[in-house]
Amino acid sequence: MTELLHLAAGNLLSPMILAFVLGAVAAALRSDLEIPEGAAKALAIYLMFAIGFKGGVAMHAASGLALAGAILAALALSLALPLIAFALLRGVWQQNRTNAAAIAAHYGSISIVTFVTAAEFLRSRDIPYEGYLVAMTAVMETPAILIGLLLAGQQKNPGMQARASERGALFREVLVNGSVMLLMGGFAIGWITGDAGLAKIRPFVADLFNGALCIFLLDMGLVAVRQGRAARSFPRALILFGLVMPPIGAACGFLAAAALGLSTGGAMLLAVLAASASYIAVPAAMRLALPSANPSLSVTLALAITFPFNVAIGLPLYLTLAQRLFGN
Amino acid sequence: MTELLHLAAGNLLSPMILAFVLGAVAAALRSDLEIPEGAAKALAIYLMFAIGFKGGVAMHAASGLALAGAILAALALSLALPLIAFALLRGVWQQNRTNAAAIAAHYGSISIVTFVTAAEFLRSRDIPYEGYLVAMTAVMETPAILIGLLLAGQQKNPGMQARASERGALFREVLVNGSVMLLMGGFAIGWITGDAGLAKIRPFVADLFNGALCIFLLDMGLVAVRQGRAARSFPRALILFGLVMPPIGAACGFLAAAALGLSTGGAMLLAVLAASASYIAVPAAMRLALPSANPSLSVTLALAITFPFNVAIGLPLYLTLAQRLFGN
Amino acid sequence: MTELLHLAAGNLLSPMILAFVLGAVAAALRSDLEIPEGAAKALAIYLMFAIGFKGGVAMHAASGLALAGAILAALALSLALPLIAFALLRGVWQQNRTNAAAIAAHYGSISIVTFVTAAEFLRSRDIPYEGYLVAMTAVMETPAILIGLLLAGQQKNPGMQARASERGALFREVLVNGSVMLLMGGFAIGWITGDAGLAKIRPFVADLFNGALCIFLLDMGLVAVRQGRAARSFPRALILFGLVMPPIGAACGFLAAAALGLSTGGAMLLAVLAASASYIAVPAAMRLALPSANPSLSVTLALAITFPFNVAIGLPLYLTLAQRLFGN
Amino acid sequence: MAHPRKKIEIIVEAPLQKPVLDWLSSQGVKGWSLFPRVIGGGKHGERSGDDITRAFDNVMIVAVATEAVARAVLDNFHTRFADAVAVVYISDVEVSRADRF
Amino acid sequence: MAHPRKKIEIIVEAPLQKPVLDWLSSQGVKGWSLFPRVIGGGKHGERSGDDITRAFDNVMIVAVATEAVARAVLDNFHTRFADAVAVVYISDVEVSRADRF
Amino acid sequence: MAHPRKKIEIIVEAPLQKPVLDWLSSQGVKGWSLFPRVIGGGKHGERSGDDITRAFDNVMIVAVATEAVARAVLDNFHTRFADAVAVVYISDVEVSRADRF
Ligand SMILES: Nc1ncnc2c1ncn2[C@@H]1O[C@H](COP(=O)(O)O)[C@@H](O)[C@H]1O
Ligand SMILES: Nc1ncnc2c1ncn2[C@@H]1O[C@H](COP(=O)(O)O)[C@@H](O)[C@H]1O
Ligand SMILES: Nc1ncnc2c1ncn2[C@@H]1O[C@H](COP(=O)(O)O)[C@@H](O)[C@H]1O
Ligand code: NA
Ligand code: NA
Ligand code: NA
Repeated sequence: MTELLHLAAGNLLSPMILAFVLGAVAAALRSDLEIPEGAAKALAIYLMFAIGFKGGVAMHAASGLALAGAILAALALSLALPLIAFALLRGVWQQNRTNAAAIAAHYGSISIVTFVTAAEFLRSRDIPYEGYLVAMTAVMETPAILIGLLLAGQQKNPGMQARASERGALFREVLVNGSVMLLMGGFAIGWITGDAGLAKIRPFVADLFNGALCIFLLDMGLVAVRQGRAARSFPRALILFGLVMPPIGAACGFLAAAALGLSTGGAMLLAVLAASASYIAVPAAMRLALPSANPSLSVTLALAITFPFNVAIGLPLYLTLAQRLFGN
Repeated sequence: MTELLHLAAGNLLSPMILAFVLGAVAAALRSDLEIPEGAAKALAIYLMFAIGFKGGVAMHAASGLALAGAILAALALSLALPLIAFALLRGVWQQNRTNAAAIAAHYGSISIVTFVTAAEFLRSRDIPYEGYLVAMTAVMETPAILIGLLLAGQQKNPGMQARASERGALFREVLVNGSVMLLMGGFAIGWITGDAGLAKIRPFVADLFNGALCIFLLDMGLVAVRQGRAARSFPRALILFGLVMPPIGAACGFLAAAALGLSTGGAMLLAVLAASASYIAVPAAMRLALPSANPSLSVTLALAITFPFNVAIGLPLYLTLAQRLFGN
Repeated sequence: MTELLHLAAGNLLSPMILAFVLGAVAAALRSDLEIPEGAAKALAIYLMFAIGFKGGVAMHAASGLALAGAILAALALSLALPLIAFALLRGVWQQNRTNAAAIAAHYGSISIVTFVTAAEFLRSRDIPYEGYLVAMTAVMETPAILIGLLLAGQQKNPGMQARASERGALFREVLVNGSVMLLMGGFAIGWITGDAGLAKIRPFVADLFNGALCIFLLDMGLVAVRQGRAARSFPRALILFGLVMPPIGAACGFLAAAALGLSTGGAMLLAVLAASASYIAVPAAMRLALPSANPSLSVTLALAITFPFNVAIGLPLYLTLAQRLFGN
Repeated sequence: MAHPRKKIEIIVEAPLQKPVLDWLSSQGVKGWSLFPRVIGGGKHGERSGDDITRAFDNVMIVAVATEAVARAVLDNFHTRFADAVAVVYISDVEVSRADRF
Repeated sequence: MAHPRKKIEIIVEAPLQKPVLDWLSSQGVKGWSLFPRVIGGGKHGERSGDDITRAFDNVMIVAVATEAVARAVLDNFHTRFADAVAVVYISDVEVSRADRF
Repeated sequence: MAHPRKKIEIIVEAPLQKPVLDWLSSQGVKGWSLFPRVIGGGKHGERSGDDITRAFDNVMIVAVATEAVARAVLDNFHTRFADAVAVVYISDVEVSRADRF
């Protein structure tokens, strides 16, 4: 317990997490502070390419077999998590079918920012993790979008006539969405070029990483609080879902980690992936695919509740658990 | 004197100042060279966060008492400087009340770019300065806006009906404006995390600083010359104000530095703050609060006259004076 | 031959070239991956300033005479290359006068991205080159635009009435275009400040260079493939021109290099300049100056055919040739 | 020399950009222009286009077309895109090249 | 099915964005769209929107409203914002959902 | 209080921005607003404004002017800019400050 508190304090006092707090405070004070849109997107591209690349370099030693197992496990999680979320939202939180399906899709997917923050949290404690976690991240980005659609069932809305063909297009699009390409592409480049490649671009992909993450998390703090404020009619009861679902997801992540025989660091990261919810790619995809769902519910949950919970409390919590379950 | 010339030459021949010259030359030749708007804003955010953070780290050793004194002195300067500027503009330069008040507000506030350029100028000469100078920068950003409004007095313009409530809003806004949040937030993060925090993000906040400053100053060169050219009906006599006010401000800064017992580096930086004029936050605030003032007068003065004067001549001049007055 | 294959493999397996491939693959799969416009422009500005600066620092030792000779040679190449391209396009590829002139202008100018990729290719193999190659790059950017206009001859289009005065303006504009200012300005700053200047901004201009180039080449991969796809009615026969012209240009570059007495690295870079074609500055200038030319022909050639050819095959090829011709 | 046409203006949430453009072309619209970043206010509150997801962004589409096409678009848009965050209106314009619209 | 309304268009210096939007809503405007970066030329010279301060930027606001609201805006704008750098005009449009405007 | 004027709207390839603005002013246009980044579709395919060169970008120009000026612009634009990628149309607006347009 003291160990957990110690970890939590150390986490909260890193410049990265404090930058998130700064963004949140600025937004709470209604400051006009704003990261230019293009700059935030450029930072996200950088973070995804860099984390992918470094994961690929770490794969250099690992076997292709381990990668295949990891990818299967990632797919299994992407299938299981939205089902669990959907069941809870229907059964416990009494949400209608469409909103429950949309929220489930967000929680079946992952938050890359939470992942890179967690990876940095491990790195600063010198806890290693398997390189292919990055590939799992890419794999878990999008399948939940399709599960969400299936869970929503047939829309009776006449506006949805053309939906069938659009679903096909959506399927293609989610497979090649930008984040997936960057993570997998960076991963492949790192895997192919290995340490020689890393030597060429280390100052960029490694040395700058934390600082860039600071600015990105500052933006996340701004955006999370502004989203929370914009969602005026958000039902209070749902807040609890945003706090309960992450530990449930983390538990599923630990199960998969045990099945894969991951290291402590790897298990912690897989728990983080399963515990996190998407607020970048999935919301836009859901507007397209399930326009009758209320986007404000799912984005507020993922961004303003689950994301802060995970970075502030989740990281030390999941690491402590991983150390108990998977050894120090 | 030779010392001053030596300093001046060394300053003019740094890549940062030459980048400013390059921007100015490109604009003078009517080149289409342009830093994308989002990139310039992102650079400004970076510079403010980094300088704030490094100031905070430097505070680690200092006492909270020194900080409190510094903040009071900063407030006093913010009050005194616009009054002096206003008196000169009314008495000597015969400006109307509104324009005099608006210009005074710009000179009571500060230019962060001038400040970071000066900080870098000191750093490259291994002259230390007190970390809380950054907090003074943040404090001096905005009070002058309110002093300017008071100096302008009651507007009789019917368009100004709603002005009273807007003034309240303006007051809140200037206190939480983006620059203030970044400087103070970065300062707080640096103060809290100290050297351990710095170790995590040093390549970002320290190593890259000069290079980023180069590109930002290049943009400033472009913008300064373009602003100078746009201001066709600018009264020649006012140019003198833009050259006379900085040394007067610097003198006030030295007085405050003596009262605070600052080091040579700290005194020089406080002189720079007092000598500089705002061209980012204040112009927009003044358009809102004093729309009958001519923005072209104040911005041209602050950006096209005072800013180049300060970075080219002011830096070595104020340092030489600081060394005379506060010891080597 | 094995040497060439070895070089080619080493080139293809660098993170930079693989990032280009990643962009090309993402675009081929119709991914929505996109580098924000402002970020791509900011990266280009960074790359040009940094390469210019480093070239200038390398000049520190060299003589002004060598620079003068290099500039004359660059002008000669800018004159010769579009004439050769025009003759081939008219004689062999049967293009009409206007399109032939427009394409010739693109091939007479240069591609800075190809140049920086080649410079990095040399640097990673510890092959030195003359600093003034950067000045030649700047000089070769724009004269071909004017040669192209002369080659197009008198336009009979009534819409072209105002063209004469516009030509004068165009002439001024190409001389001070943004790329030229950045390359020459960076070069001058590097030359003036030398190693002392470099010490101040090395982490920015040197350490980050490869990583920034990765992201820029990723964008180039996206853009090249999208341009290739957009050009549906592109005549197949022209593809050959895009593959044949680069080696012809390279040969001219080697001739000039011999005349200048360049080192192996310098000769290779000059060949790269002569072999490359512009797709940034020239297309927009040609729309203005020769609106009846079809921009899709020239841009597709320069961007989707010649550029990938040069970075994938050209770099190792020209280096092998340079080593044969100019010694190891 | 001048020919009457109708201008269709559609402000719509960014995720629907592609389906709306596809549908416009299926309705006979031959050309369009699009403003990628439009901030807006209305029934759904402020939509500021600075979010980290495009889900809350707006775009504006402008398309000049014949009266028949424009009326069909105005009449059917809200049926086709029933749950969309969107506003549509049409107005009169004059063009010189009649065959282009 | 189609209902006549008026479209108000306002090009105004960026610092006044918030006061103008607040005033529009006080005049009965129920919704608006805003283009955040508009370059312009006129009496005040060129305003290129690339300055380091937003003081010399323009934004454009588009709002569809009833004729009464639009006329009131057109008639009173320059009184309310007497010193503003701004241009205002209105025009006819047709909408399908009358209750929204 | 309200005066009739015409609004000219021109969507044109970005490289021609300056010549078009110069020509408009030679035709009597006293002010204009310009949207620097407009994505478009039409005869020339999709023009997405994200290219590395500005050659395939569009801008949109809006200018309120007298009817005579607007008609002259509409009638002569495609003669003056014969090979330009461009679309032009005009429409009715009402302004309050007649002397400004
Ligand atoms: N009356 C209006 N005039 C212009 N644009 C509007 C109007 N009402 C709504 N909009 C735009 O349409 C979007 C969606 O409107 P709403 O569904 O009312 O929230 C808003 O974000 C605005 O961009
Ligand atoms: N006739 C016009 N048509 C369209 N926009 C205009 C017109 N005149 C001025 N503007 C816009 O309004 C802003 C202020 O105009 P002005 O006060 O004339 O400088 C300009 O920067 C333009 O963006
Ligand atoms: N009917 C239209 N309505 C609105 N904008 C159009 C229309 N047709 C073309 N455009 C715009 O004008 C540009 C050039 O058109 P085009 O020459 O048809 O390719 C396009 O990229 C669009 O931005
Ligand atoms: Na998840
Ligand atoms: Na000051
Ligand atoms: Na060439």
